[in-house]
Amino acid sequence: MSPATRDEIMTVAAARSLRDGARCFVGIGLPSAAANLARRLHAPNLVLIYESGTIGSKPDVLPLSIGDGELAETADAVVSVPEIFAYWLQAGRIDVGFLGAAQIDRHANLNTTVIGPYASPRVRLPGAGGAPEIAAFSGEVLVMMRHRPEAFVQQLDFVTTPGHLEGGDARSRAGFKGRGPTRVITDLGVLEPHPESRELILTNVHPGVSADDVRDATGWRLKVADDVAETEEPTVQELGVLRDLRERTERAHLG
Amino acid sequence: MSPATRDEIMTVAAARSLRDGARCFVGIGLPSAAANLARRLHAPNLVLIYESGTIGSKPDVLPLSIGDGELAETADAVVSVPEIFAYWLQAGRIDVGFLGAAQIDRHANLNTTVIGPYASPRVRLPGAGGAPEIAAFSGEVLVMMRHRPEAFVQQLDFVTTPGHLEGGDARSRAGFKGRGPTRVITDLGVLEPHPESRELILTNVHPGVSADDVRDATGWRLKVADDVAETEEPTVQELGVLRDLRERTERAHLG
Amino acid sequence: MAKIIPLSEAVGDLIGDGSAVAMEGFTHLIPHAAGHEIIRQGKRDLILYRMTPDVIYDQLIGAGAVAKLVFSWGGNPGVGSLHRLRDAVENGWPRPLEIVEHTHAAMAAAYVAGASDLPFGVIRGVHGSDLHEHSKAVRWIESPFDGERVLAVVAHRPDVTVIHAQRADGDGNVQLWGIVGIQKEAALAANSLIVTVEEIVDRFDAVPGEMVLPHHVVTAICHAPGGAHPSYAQGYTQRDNGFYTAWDAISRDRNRFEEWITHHVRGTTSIAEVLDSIANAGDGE
Amino acid sequence: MAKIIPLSEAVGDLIGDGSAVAMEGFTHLIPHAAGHEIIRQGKRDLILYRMTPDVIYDQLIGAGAVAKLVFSWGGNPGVGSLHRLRDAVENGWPRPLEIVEHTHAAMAAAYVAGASDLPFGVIRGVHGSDLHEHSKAVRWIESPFDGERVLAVVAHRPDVTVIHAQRADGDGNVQLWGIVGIQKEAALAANSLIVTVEEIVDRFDAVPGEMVLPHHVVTAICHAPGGAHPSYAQGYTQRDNGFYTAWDAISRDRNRFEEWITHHVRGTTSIAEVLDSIANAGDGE
Repeated sequence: MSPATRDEIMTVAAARSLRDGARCFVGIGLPSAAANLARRLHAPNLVLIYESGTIGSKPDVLPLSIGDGELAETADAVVSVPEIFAYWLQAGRIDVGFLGAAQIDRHANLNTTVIGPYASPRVRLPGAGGAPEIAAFSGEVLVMMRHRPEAFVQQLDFVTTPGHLEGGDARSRAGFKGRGPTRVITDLGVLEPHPESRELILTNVHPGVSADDVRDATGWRLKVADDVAETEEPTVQELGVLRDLRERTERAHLG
Repeated sequence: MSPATRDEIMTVAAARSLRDGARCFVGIGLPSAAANLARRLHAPNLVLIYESGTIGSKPDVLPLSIGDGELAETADAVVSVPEIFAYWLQAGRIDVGFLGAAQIDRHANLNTTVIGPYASPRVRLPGAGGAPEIAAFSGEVLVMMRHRPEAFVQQLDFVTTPGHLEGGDARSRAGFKGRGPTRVITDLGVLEPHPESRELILTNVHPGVSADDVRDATGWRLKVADDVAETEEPTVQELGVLRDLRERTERAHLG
Repeated sequence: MAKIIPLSEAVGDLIGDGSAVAMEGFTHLIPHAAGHEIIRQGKRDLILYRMTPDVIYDQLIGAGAVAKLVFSWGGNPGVGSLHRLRDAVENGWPRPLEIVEHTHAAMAAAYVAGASDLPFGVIRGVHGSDLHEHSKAVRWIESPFDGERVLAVVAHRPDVTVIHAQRADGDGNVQLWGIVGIQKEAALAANSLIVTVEEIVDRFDAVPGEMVLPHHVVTAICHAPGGAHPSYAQGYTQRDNGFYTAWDAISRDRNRFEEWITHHVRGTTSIAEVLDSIANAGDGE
Repeated sequence: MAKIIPLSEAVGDLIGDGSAVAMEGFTHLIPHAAGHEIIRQGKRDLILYRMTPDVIYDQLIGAGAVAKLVFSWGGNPGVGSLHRLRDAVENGWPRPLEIVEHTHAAMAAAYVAGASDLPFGVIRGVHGSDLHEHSKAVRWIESPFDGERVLAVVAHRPDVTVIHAQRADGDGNVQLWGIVGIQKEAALAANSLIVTVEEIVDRFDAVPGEMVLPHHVVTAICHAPGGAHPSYAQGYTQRDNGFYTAWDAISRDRNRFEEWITHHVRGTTSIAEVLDSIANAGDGE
């Protein structure tokens, strides 16, 4: 078996973060791969909820969109979009939300709206989608992003999705019920908010990655935990299941 | 065939008021009988909507409750209760609403809440149900009540459901979109609001009933139209269909 | 999350004296078995929510279990008055009953707000209805966009909601169909959810018009076939129209009511026994 | 009310220059055929609503039909950017595009408010999001009961909503199933409703998970099998994932985009011809 790629390590690390039975609000791409991997490993009772309204989906391959037919066909319940946002997400019935972003700052606030000024952006990004409410109302949020200096920035161009706002207890003062981003899982390592300042701290590096590598890929002066750990290599089982899932996905979608 | 009873004449008169294709919000009892009679006569495309959420019900017999199984089984669509009130009634998608009441005043305001003071009622009535919104948001409202002095009163004990409020243009000033009560069909005749004052005027008497009979059964000084008409006797077809419907209903519910 | 347990245990564990309880079912699927169990266990001072309090709430009120009722239409559908509800409001018997009353539209919006974790729901409201003047649960507010007046209705957040459904599966998912009324909103507005069911199956067959409540929002599932009687469960039981009619005479008289409750509810332990007891007595048929 | 007419007639009669149009479908059942017809007829200055503007809105924007876009997530799902949307916002090509943007939750609440004839919807909102600061379509309001701040969202009331569905029957009732998204609310929020369908049948078979829109809320039904392509209609067609991927390269380049639209949309008269045209050109597969 060939060694794990960085995206694979990132996906496995995210999958390991999910406890069995959790209700997980899943986006497309890496989060969906991580959640579906976890469901095949240690978390067979993970409840996958997609914003298209499918609750308890059990897809056999990875969906290419949050509205793939298989998500509906294998769900415990399919509800309307107003309901998924009001009765499920806003009502606090999601344990874990997954988010990605174009930019993140040291307090895990996220930008998916624009690079440059809002009125005349240099790059127009897709926008908010469900992210602000996912971050506000989920029990906790896992962020998955590739670690690059232009993505891990000193100052967001636009705060689409508040994470820990300006840090400290700002989040709970603003009335958010969930704990907000608890882990930022990247292709280099894992950042976690400091318990008091809520500034993101490097707590894990992936195999073969040094803390300096991660600092170099971060646009702010990244703090590193005293006891930074190395992520355990993906096991043969983890990697095997992930690769099998991806292979079957490719066959299904292109076949 | 035995002559029509007063309740039968009242039901037939109400049925005749319904135009084919109208969307009709139906309560139980006389309104349901009238609507289902109309659907079997001149209005085969009448759309019956019950507040339990059944849209386009086509019951074979009269339902005993607004939630009878047959209403759901024969409906074009069954929706939730929040939806029937928000998306259908409040949104103005009902053409004709039917109401009854314990008390009505000269401007067709209705009381279904209490006889006596609200805090210590002499008679506690069932309450509002859907009536206030039916009267506010339906295109027009037909009221069906048995004509008695204690029901047709000078002064309501409680305004559950505004009809024409204090009369004149009060209703449109209050922002109601529908036309409000357009006919009050009783077992003695038909009252209609005066085009300007909106005071109820006797416009029809049923066969064998005089205007004085109706005045005697009304708790306020009832005005009578100059050209008060006599309700056309129920035809053999009308009466036959109504009696057949009632007979089949009794067999079905008691059988 | 969903445990399959006896109804007596669910009511005993989840409903206390003073609990706020919503028992919903719009004509269809009314949880009578659970109501009886609440009476049997002698719960007191309950705050009850229900759009259409009917025979089961008449029984709970007459049995003295209820301190406050939040509702929008309280009658015996197709028959007439609820005499126990009337006696409580008109005469304070067997105890005074505080009431908060709404229109159906307002009750529905209040459940929607509760299910959505919002402090209030919004409806157009009906200008000129005395009902809105007598309620602290509604307030006129203005649209921040055009100043239009609409009615805010305080959210319903019961401690426990109780519903009856056709089926549960082994995982604790709940399936119901037919007239689904306000059940989903009532279920999701509450902190705990008790569901009595006609049948527990391994896996659901999909049914047109079905609503599924996933196991993770269900607290307790109790097997209680016939538990909606005299209401019905589409596909399982028929509405017992005769009982609704007979209830009028039973409930009209305090003594007859008390005998009925003592004999058929307090003297039984399950809905199956209630139905036998009624049939044997020829009482309520 | 519901008339069965050709799509060209429905678009011609009901959509004018400057119309506010919502074309909904949450990944599933996206009304591409109707979008093409709007381009063919050269409609201008449209105000378009859609939660997830994807390829069909990229085409409409690139074709110059759109003055304003109200949306919550504008990307090519699973692929990347919508290059025509980006070009319009970043460079004003082929014309400047005004945008009003929301979160998904706010868009959903705005459609619910429109379907309910309310001036606004209410959600909790997200304190600290710059999004709420840049929008005139939302305002913070206080609960009249406890002072809690919640977010009011102005209702969506499009002139016309367009959706794609699996079936219509002879009376003009519409049946759809699978992921039903925001379609009902979008349909009921609009003054007119155009529905393209895979099939017209005499009578529906009931399908689990179905949603039925009764004939009296449907303005026009147009037979357009395959009309969701490259999106899909559950039970009828498959999502064409290859097309979504191919669209990235087509839309990235203004000239290639214009050639594609000229050849495959303006040079055809129906979705069937579009699909043939694409297949023959090997363009978009």
